[in-house]
Amino acid sequence: MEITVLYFASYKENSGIDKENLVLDSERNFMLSDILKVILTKHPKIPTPQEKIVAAVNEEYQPHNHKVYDGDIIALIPPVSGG
Amino acid sequence: MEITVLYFASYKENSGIDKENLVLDSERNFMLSDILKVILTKHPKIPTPQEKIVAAVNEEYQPHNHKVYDGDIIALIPPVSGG
Amino acid sequence: MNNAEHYSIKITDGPLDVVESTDFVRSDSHGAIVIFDGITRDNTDNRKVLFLEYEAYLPMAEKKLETVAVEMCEKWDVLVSIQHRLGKVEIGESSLIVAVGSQHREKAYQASQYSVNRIKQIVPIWKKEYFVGGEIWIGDADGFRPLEKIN
Amino acid sequence: MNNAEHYSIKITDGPLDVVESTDFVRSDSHGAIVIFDGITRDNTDNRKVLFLEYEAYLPMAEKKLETVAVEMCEKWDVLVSIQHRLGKVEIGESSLIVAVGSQHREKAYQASQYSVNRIKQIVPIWKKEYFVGGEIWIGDADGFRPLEKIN
Repeated sequence: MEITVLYFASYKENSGIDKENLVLDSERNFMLSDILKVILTKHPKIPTPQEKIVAAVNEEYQPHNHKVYDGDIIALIPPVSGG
Repeated sequence: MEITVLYFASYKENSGIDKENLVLDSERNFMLSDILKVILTKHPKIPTPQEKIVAAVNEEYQPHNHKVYDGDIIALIPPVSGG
Repeated sequence: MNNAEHYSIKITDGPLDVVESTDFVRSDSHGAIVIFDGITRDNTDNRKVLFLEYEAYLPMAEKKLETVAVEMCEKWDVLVSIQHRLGKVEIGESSLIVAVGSQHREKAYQASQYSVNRIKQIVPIWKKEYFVGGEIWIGDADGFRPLEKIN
Repeated sequence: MNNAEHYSIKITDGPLDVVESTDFVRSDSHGAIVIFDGITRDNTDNRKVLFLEYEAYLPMAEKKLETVAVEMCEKWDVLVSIQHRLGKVEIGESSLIVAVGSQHREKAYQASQYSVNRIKQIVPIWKKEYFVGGEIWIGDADGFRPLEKIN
């Protein structure tokens, strides 16, 4: 399975990219936390501990035990500061 | 002594005038309450009991025991409703 | 603080100008402006309102609007612009505009709400409501105690 | 209530238009409009700010602004217009405008304050502050818990 990961704001600067595709073993079931582990290993400059990462799946905030499916778009959301 | 009395809004409609001069015995000392008594006797259509009348003397709200002097401008202030 | 530069007061027969008030309270060091715009609505309780008519005791009304503005400046260190309209005000038109500029938004909201409450307590302005079936002077006889301080 | 007619959302690279928002929330049955105007100020703590730069996750940011507007409509039965600016915002320029129209002013103030707090909780928009001596992404890491409901 393949998913898309989006990086914004400080995470974009930390990772040096705004978007990438990850190809994962289709036989396994993945939770969001599994994906975050892969991402943080790949981008060690992202300073947030995994348990504090906030992520959206397909434009909705989801808890880390959320199941991830082929084609999902996962966005890492740094602390927001609109307004 | 002579004072000016101003009527606004509902009091203007009750009394039928917006302004009048009152000539008072210069030998006496007058409190605001004395003036209000004269006014309410003269304009019985003003429905507010004397103790509930709010008045300003020379553009400042004053208690009923405020002393009144020659030349003072007394305004009867109905409940305000700006905004 | 020289309060005189921190507020602007206007009582006028013409339409109110929200941009004028907003511009007055702008400051490079301020992060928030809160604007209150009080408008004649087409209903009160179950009455169908046609229009309002406002009357003021000038210049006492101006002095008392100044009192409100000075209180706001002293309590919250804000910039303030207040405009109140007199005469006939049609449905959908503004009778009161208060703009407050502040470094942070909490103070601006607090000062804004204070201003409207305070204006309705001490400023000698009256409105007469013309509705389908009659007309009535608005005003809370029991609640009108302008000599009492509020905080 | 069909909420879709009760709110308007805009995220834009250009200057915000307070008159557009104010007009959207006008209604003959409403007596109050409260407008919040969030402006880039020239200081934060002790930093001298040069300008801000805003970035958003579109279209999620629009969806979450809609969430905020729908919550406001449901809680207070108000009309809502929200505009948020992206890109470079100079000192004195607006980054956020929220206009709320309501029958009575209390609801308008409450909904307005709620909106700004809620936007800062759940809408994926970020600002980078450029100040004399550096630049920094703003955001409260410990306070950022968008999955928690507030009331």
